[in-house]
Amino acid sequence: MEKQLMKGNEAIAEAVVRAGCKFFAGYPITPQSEILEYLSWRLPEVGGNFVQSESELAGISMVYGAAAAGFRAMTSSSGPGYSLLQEGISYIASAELPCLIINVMRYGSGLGDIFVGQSDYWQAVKNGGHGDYRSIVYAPASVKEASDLVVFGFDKAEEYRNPVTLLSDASISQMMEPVELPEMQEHNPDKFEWSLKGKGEGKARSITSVMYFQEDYDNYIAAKYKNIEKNEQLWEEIETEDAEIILVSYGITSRICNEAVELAREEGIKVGLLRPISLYPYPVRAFQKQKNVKAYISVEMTALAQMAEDVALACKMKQPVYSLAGGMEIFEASDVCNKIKEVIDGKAKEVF
Amino acid sequence: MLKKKPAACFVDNKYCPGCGHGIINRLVAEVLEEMGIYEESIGAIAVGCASLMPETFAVDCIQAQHGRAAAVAAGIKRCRPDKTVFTYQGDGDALAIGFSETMYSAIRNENITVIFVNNSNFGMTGGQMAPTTLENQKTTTTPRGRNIAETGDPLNVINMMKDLNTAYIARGSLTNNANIMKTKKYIRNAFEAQQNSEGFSFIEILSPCTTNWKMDPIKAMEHIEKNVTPVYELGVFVERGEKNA
Amino acid sequence: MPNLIFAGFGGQGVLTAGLIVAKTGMDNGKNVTWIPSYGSEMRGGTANCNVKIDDGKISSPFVKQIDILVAMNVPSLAKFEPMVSSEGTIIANKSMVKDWDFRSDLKVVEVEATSIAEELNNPKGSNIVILGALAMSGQLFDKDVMEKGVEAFFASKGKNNPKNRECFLKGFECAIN
Amino acid sequence: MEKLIIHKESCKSCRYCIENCPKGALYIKGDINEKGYPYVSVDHEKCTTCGICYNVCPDYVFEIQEREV
Repeated sequence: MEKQLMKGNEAIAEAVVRAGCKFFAGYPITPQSEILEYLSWRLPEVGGNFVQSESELAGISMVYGAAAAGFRAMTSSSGPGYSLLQEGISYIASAELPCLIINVMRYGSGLGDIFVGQSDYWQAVKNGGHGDYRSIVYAPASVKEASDLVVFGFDKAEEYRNPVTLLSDASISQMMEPVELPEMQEHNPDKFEWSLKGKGEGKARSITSVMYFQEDYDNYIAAKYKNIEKNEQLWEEIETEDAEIILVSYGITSRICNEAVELAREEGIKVGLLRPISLYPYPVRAFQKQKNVKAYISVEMTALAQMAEDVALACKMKQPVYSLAGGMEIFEASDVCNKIKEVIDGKAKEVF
Repeated sequence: MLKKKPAACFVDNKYCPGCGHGIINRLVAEVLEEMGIYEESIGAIAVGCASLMPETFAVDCIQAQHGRAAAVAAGIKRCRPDKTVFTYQGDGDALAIGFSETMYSAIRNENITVIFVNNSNFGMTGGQMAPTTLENQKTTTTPRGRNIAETGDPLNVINMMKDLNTAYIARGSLTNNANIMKTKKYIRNAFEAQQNSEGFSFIEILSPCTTNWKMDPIKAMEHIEKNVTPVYELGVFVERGEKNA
Repeated sequence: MPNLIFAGFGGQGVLTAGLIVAKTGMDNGKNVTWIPSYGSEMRGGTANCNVKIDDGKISSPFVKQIDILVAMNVPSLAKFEPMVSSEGTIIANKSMVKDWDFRSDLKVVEVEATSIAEELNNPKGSNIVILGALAMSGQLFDKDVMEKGVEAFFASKGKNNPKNRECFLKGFECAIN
Repeated sequence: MEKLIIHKESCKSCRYCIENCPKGALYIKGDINEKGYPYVSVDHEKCTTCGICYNVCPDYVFEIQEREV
């Protein structure tokens, strides 16, 4: 594939089409609107369906229907709109249907700010919806990774019959970077026994919370997510082998941490970076294998250090966890280096 | 004239004695069977008493979230345009929490059929006020009777919908054999409109809720005749896109 | 490799100018990022984009220290000149920036971008004129690399207008150090 | 010839059939079915198998079959 310069949102949207997705329903909200705009003309080109729904509630409901029909289906939103999707995501998870949800995060709560932020971590990773479910969550750190994770996300959604969330943010989605797009693939909605297609001569299908017919549901659903937690942890490590301080960061901020690692190493400080790619399941195995680490620093664009809790859980609080947190303005590598030095000098206070 | 319950109604329904849902379930099944499409049909079923339908109804079904059945059905129909797709909803579902999804399906003229059961209260949750609850009607949330100065008027959704560009809109009732037969004809017309890709079809059916109305079934049917029908006029309002009323 | 900001008012094509530079970087084997000003920042008619070009990995796409500022109007200078690093470069549109007192530690290249584009009957081409001046500054791509970059960009959009080349060449020629 | 069959176990005793039967052929005696409802019975002498009971019944109690010869 030829390299193209593409905006994150457009690369995501094109990857959606190339993954064989034939259904999108969604509502405009900054900074994800280019996904909606792109698919409005692109999906009809490949015989797919695009609906600009009257609300996110309706959009995710249409996705629920399309997914039940066996089609690759998705929607995208941001912050407040993503909150409205939660009802539908809970239902889709409870009915064990595959679908892809894209959340292009913004900063802050309520109206918030439309620019850089990662403050939907809790909502996406800990589930904004009701009941016992998890959404598999992937956090891309580049335009190329975003488009790759779209295809990967659809595959995983089908493998586990579970919603998958791609957690992007304004900077990944608004920037242009070189990208090689995934190959075009076809999807056969009839290949699933469970997909709604009319009962034909067989038994009628009923798509609803599996709780109603799954024997020993509690253990069944717990085992399902344990299995995902065991098999689907994804992360990247940079210079962690001898690292005494490990930065933990995902998405756009992980890139800044990467630069900070280089700068700190030039000064002889043993720093590494652990970049979760899957936020659920959280890559706890990556923490368990660290031998020399004395402290973790969670670096993220949220005021409340949302991910730091997961860092503390992942290292079982054997090491202190520090935090560099705050949104609106993106960090510079020098900010991260300063934090590292504060930690070394004992001037920083741990959050866990 | 031989009569046998349709194959789609494969076990006894789970509704209260005298509940209209049983009749409507059967009418939908009969129409789908008579049209030869019941094996090719997909239902999006609402929350509320309607949610009891899939357990006894042998058609591919999906349980929609509360209020969202029309949106769920639209998602299915757009993916599988050759299947017959319908919703089955009560008044709380379709007109309160799901008003927007219901109206926008009509506005977009989605090629689906909405079967809307109006029993003027929230049945499943114990008989609270619904948008369709009559003036002065007592419910568990209007214990002194519905005060329209506070709640607004009972919602006649067909009045709001009939000027939109849709395929077929009718309202029937279940109060006697003749009305039931008419209602069945409306349901058939609605499914035929969908088969002909004419767009959105909507059948409202006035139905008794004997339990929450705390009425004997026969009295409940009399109540519909005497008090409900004057507020919610029966008939065909849109046919083949032509407005009748 | 440089960090650039292209700034001007809406309609001056600063986002496109930045995009052409980013694409030229990519086509020449560099890592690049491009990100526009966004949302509320966009209101009021000003526009800008941040471009980074690097042999190594690029971390943040946002430019906090500007190596090259392309300024199409006075508000852009007022806003971004303080962010230009010492010894950095400003490419200014002299048609709109008449008597600006530039910082003395900067290299300044000026060109009558708006009027040249108008003279060449390509009023929307002032952003291409300024790319000619950027090439002339010697701070980024050589003349032929930038010229090919401009052509390749419009060819990829399927709108090859020979007037763009004229604008580029004239910009290169008329830029004043 | 046709015959009315009553699936008495399905009956919930709503009496819509009795109310709507033009011949007064249907009645409830008081015997109860497994669900606990006094179920409907038919006087075959009066029944014309018109099918109205089938139409108005919410519970699929009635069936009109070919009478075995």
